[in-house]
Amino acid sequence: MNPVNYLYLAALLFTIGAAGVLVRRNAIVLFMCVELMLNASNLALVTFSRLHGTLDGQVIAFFTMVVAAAEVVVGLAIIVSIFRTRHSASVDDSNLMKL
Amino acid sequence: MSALLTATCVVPAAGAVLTAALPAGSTEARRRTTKAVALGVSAVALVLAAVVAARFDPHGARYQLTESYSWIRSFGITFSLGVDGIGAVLALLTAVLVPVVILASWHDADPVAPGPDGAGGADGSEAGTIEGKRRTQGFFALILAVEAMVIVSFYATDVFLFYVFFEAMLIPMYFLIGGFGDRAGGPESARQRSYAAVKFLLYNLLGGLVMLAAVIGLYVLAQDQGVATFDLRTLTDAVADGRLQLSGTADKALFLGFFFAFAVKAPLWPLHTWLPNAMGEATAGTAVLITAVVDKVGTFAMLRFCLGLFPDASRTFAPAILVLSLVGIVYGALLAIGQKDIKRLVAYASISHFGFIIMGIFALTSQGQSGATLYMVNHGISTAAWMLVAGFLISRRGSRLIADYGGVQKVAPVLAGTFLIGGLATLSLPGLAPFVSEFLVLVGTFTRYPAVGIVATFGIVLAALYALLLYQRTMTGPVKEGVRAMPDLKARELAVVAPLVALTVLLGVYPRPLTDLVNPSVDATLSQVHRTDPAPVHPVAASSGGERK
Amino acid sequence: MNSLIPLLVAAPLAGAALLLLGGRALDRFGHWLATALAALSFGFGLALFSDMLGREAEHRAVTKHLFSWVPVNGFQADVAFRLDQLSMTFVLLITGVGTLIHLYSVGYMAHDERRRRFFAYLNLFLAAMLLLVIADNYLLLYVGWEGVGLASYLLIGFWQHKPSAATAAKKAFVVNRVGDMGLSIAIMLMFAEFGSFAFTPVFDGAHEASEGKLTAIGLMLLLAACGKSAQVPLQSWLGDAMEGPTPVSALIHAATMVTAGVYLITRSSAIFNLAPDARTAVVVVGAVTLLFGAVVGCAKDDIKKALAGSTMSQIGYMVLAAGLGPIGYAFAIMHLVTHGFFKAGLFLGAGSVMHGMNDEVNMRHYGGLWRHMKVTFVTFGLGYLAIIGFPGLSGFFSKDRIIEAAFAKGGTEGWILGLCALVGAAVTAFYMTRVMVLTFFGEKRWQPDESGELPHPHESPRTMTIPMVLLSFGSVFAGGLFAFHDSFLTWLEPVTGHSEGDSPLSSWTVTGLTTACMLAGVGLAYLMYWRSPVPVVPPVGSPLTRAARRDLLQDDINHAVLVRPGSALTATLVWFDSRGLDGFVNGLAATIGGLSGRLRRIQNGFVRSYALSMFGGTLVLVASTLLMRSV
Amino acid sequence: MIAGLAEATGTTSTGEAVQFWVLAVVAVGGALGMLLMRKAVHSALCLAATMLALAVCYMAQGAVFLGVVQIVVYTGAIMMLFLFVVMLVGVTSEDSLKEQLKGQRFAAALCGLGFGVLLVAGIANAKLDHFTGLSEANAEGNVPGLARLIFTRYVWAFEVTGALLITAAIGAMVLTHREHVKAPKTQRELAAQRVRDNLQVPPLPAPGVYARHNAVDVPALLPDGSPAELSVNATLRERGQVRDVSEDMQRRMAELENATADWLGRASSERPVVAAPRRSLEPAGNHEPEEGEQ
Repeated sequence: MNPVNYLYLAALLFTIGAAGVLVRRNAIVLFMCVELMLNASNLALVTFSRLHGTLDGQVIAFFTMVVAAAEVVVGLAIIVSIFRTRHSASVDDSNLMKL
Repeated sequence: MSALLTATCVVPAAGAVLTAALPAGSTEARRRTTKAVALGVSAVALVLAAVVAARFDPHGARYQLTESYSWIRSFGITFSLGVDGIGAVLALLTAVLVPVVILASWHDADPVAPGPDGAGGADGSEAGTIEGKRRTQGFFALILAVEAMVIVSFYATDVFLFYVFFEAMLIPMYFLIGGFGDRAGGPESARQRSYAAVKFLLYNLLGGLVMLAAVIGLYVLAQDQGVATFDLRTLTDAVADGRLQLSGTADKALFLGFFFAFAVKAPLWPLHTWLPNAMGEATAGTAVLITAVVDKVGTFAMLRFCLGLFPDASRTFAPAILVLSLVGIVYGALLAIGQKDIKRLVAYASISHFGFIIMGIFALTSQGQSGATLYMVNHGISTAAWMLVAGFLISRRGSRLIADYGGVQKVAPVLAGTFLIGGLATLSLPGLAPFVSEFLVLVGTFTRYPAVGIVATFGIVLAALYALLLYQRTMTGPVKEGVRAMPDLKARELAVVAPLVALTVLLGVYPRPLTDLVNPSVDATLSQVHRTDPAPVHPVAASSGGERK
Repeated sequence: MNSLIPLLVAAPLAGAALLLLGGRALDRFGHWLATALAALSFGFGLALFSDMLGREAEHRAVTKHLFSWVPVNGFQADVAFRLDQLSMTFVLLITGVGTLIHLYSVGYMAHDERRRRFFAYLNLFLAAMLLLVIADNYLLLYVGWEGVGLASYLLIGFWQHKPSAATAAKKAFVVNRVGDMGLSIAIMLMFAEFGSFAFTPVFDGAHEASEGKLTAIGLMLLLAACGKSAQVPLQSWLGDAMEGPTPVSALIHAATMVTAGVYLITRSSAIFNLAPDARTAVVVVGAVTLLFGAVVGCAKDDIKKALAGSTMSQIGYMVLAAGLGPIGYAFAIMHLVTHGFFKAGLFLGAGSVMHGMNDEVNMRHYGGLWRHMKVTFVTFGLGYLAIIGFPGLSGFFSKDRIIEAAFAKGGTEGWILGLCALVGAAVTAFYMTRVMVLTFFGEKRWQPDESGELPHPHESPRTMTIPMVLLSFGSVFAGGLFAFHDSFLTWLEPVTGHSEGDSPLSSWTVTGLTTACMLAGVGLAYLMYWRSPVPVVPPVGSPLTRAARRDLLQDDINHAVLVRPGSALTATLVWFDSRGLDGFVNGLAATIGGLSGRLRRIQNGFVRSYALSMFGGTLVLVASTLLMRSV
Repeated sequence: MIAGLAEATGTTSTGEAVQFWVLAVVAVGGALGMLLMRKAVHSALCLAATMLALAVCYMAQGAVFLGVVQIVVYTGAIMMLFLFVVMLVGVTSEDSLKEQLKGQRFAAALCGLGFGVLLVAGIANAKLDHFTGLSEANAEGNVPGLARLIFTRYVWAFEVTGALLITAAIGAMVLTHREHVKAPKTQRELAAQRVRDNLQVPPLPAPGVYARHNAVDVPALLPDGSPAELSVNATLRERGQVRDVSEDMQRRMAELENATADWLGRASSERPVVAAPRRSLEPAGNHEPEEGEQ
């Protein structure tokens, strides 16, 4: 089997994640989708590092994870505070961002 | 390198800042100080402009008193000023008119219903009307700002510099029109006024943007041919001696780009419709600024930039432009006849006159262009007189409708008389200034395009119609109701009108000082366009009854 | 001596300026000041005249260059004056008659509170008229030309509170403007042709120019003359001009201004001599106007309008004569001068009558006045005899010469013109007799005025009668004086030139015919208005009469042809400007606004749709980059 | 065996192949599940499964350290965090499946498809035949290798990410923590308040009273048989997780009352209105979260 399949897998996961972001309305699920996309990219990175035979890919994946963690922390905090005021976790309920 | 020109431009600018910074005009006294300061500053500017015109030597170089300070070096843009006869004369006109306008609109910027803080009142509720304590300061500061910008654009010898001020003028004008309307506008005046202001702005912005494109295009093309500068003199010289050769299409396109902006500002039919709105809604003083000062920049720029930079295209398009201006002459006059609103009537009359000016410019004969330049001055003075007296009339009765007047001559003979003089000047009665210029334009056009000249002559009959109809309907006949108690001109108003009337008569009888200044520049322009006057069929040696004693 | 020439104009001009700017301070003696200045100008005129007589014929013409007016390269307009015999004749006529009429106005306008302004305008008129006749180039002449137009505008509309007066004034100015258009086009043609419009170069160069150009110039000059001299087709303003005070009618609309057209044609003789077609046009215009005016004069009951009609017709005579070319120029001017005297006299008489009849103008309300105002009667009567060409009085000589010249034109033209002139003479006699009889003879038909009391006519004050007397002297003797040894002819010949035509009739036959026609006209009028009683209310009359009462429908025609279409056009254009042009612009603005409004909808505030657009954008970007790569 | 797996260059051992196909199925299945599940909890669990699968994939490709981190940090920490929030927001709350953005689903599907195609095409176009394994990169072990890189070449990025994490932590605190502008009301004050605006003088009713089974999410029944929303915990009310009392229960209550009334021969006017909803003391909605806290 050609390791390229890992990349195909990553692409598939990434797409699914993206679709999820577009479709789901629950903010939390939205975040999960984002995480999925990040993971997919991580997988790609790892595969690349194997491809090139260097560890840089892995390092970058590592950083990605860190950033993802930070992002999740803040994002969830935001979700919670929004939920407190609006009593809803649906992203469609906060649609004041328009002219 | 004397800084005289810069001084002439800077004084009103500084005056504007100073006026705006004066203590807020809550009390009558403070307002008076504001007005006094504005008047003083404009007077100083007048002196300076006069000095410039006096120090200009008609037989010297094309541009004199030149100054140049580097501005944006990377694009070869400089803050360079220089004056030729035409610029000197027009700047002088501006400097003459601004004090008059300030004096004329002495009370136009007073709070409408003076409350304790001098603000508020009927206009206060109107959208866009500039109210509050700084109303007075704002008004006069804006006028001075306009003066400064106009003078710069008359002196500018750098295309980009000119463009900047040509456009910047719109800002103060916009606020003058939209913010300080004519009190006689009626209930919905606020809506009308903001409509007029926005229309003015959009029309001129559109023109300006097209011009900007042309300016950049010109720079790029010039750069390709190694003339990377915005300096007018360098460019015109390069065009003259063939160092800068534009391809036919490029030449035409750039010419049209410049011309469009100037034609909007001038305004040339059919781009004129902003003028009646603007002049109708603005105060009489502002209307004078528009038609007598700001619009002149457009016609002036046609002379200096269109002809100087694009001689070939100018020659190509001259016939078409002549036709447009011809339409403008007749069309404007006919619409003036059909107006019900005094100020709109004056506006359409001006459109007709601008037709004459543009016709004179593009007839490309020395009579036509000298005539056009004189016409700019004379039209400025005579229209100012007519419009300002109309403004006094309107401020007395509180209505712009011709139908509301009648028999004014019975109760206010001096007002009626000055109004009549203004009207006669507008129909260019011989002996008054406009006649000289109008006849020069007609002759200049006739010698090259006889048919155009003849049709344009119909304009003088129509002019008689609208001017005298207006006088007849407002001033003669039985005294109308609202007119009975109308006071005659006050001392201040006389002080406004007297110099204008005097100038109209003086320049009508002895235009020599102007023509001496203008002629050499006109010749220079014509030589740029490679045009010479058509020679008479049977030239006669003694060209006049001249020196025979 | 020449330095006096500018003063001719300067004196009355200064008077006008003083009176207008002087303010109330001058109310008391302003009118005397004006009269004095007019007289002063007359004095200058006389001085120059004597000076001119001192030189022999060839060197009588002098020019005075004051300053260069509009110097533009290739275009040289100077303020320069030329005083030759022709100008001198006019100067004397204008200042002389003008002074008399100033004097007359002192009495006539005594009770008008705006008298000062009236005299200012009169002075302004004198200045403009003098400028017109002594200008040395057509542009300066144009200044005077429009100047008199302005003065007549101001004076016709002097009683501005009367809408009729204001309208008449505007009408006069606008109609004149049409004529002025002709003049300015003529000047342009001259400039394009000769590179100048000063008299000398134009006249010198005339023979080089093509006849077509000259004809064009001539026709344009004729148009100008028609406007100023109320010739068909631009005659319509003269009748209404009678709205002005009577002295104005006398000075401007009878004696001087309306004759400016004749001056223009005579002055441009050099051009007309070389343009026969143009001359023919002039002659036709003259003949038509001659009859037109005469017919109108027969039907009017308003004494001033009747006189206006006669003025029109008399000027028709002059234009006719001027159109005849060298045969007629001198006689045209001669008739012009004599007409100046007697027509001014007649108008002043009419004014005096109105003065006595509390401003009643309808002749049908006069009658039997000779007993009450003797001086007026006598002076008016002398003027009457003069105008109908009673043998021995001035009108006799001048008109007779014109008729001769008309026959002398030769050929069928000559016959036609001559006959027209003869008929005109008969009709003139008829309507002038009518005026005379209706006014001074017959039984009293006085009507009570609005206050209900009958007028009690009285002789006018001295200031009014003296000018009338002086003028009547002119109307009696001037003709004889001029005709004596053809003195006038020889006087003018250096300017206008002269040539005898070949008349098919001997001069005596013509004289006989003229007198016969005159007598016939008088007789007919005598039968109609002396023998049979005159109805106070005018009878319906024949269609011709009715048309003539309406100035032969001139106004109706103008309305139908010009005014109504014009106003319609204006209305359409106003609509077009607001709906058409502005409508287009506003429509554009509205469209853009609507579009952006729709575009705004995309900003719906839903995070997911924003995300969608981001994602789509990325998609497009990546795809495009890949495509770029692949190709 | 993991290290061994990472040796292969051109292709991989059948072992890894098998492993890959299994894991791939698991991962994609988990992803799809996350996408399609209506309840957030289920989505979270599916995602956890995917992550685990990926972790193994990492290890299989010689990224041992990452695999471990993936399991510990992601599956361990982050997903738990998710679950906490889900609990807070409401375990059983579901997305309504009807989409109210017109065309969103379709466009999303389209974009996703297009994107997938693009990626696949891109990968397929890339020349990826030769794989230099990580054998020498991981010669001294995966962790030391990473460490060397992290603390030498990427040290700066490392520091920055550290700062980022701290910032994130503080941010989270700032966002969730709320100052009490005024001192929280004491029991006494609350009681006084209740008496003052005489709405609910006695303490709130206990849930489950008259309920068929005793549960916090079943509202108490008022004497007239209408449910008393107030008796249920505010949070449950927020989540809309109040289990409604069955209709027949209320009906029977009404019959009982009527029977009593008949027996006593009361006039209909004095009878209690059947199932007339009692004036609710606090319309749900303007329920301040503060009280949820206290």
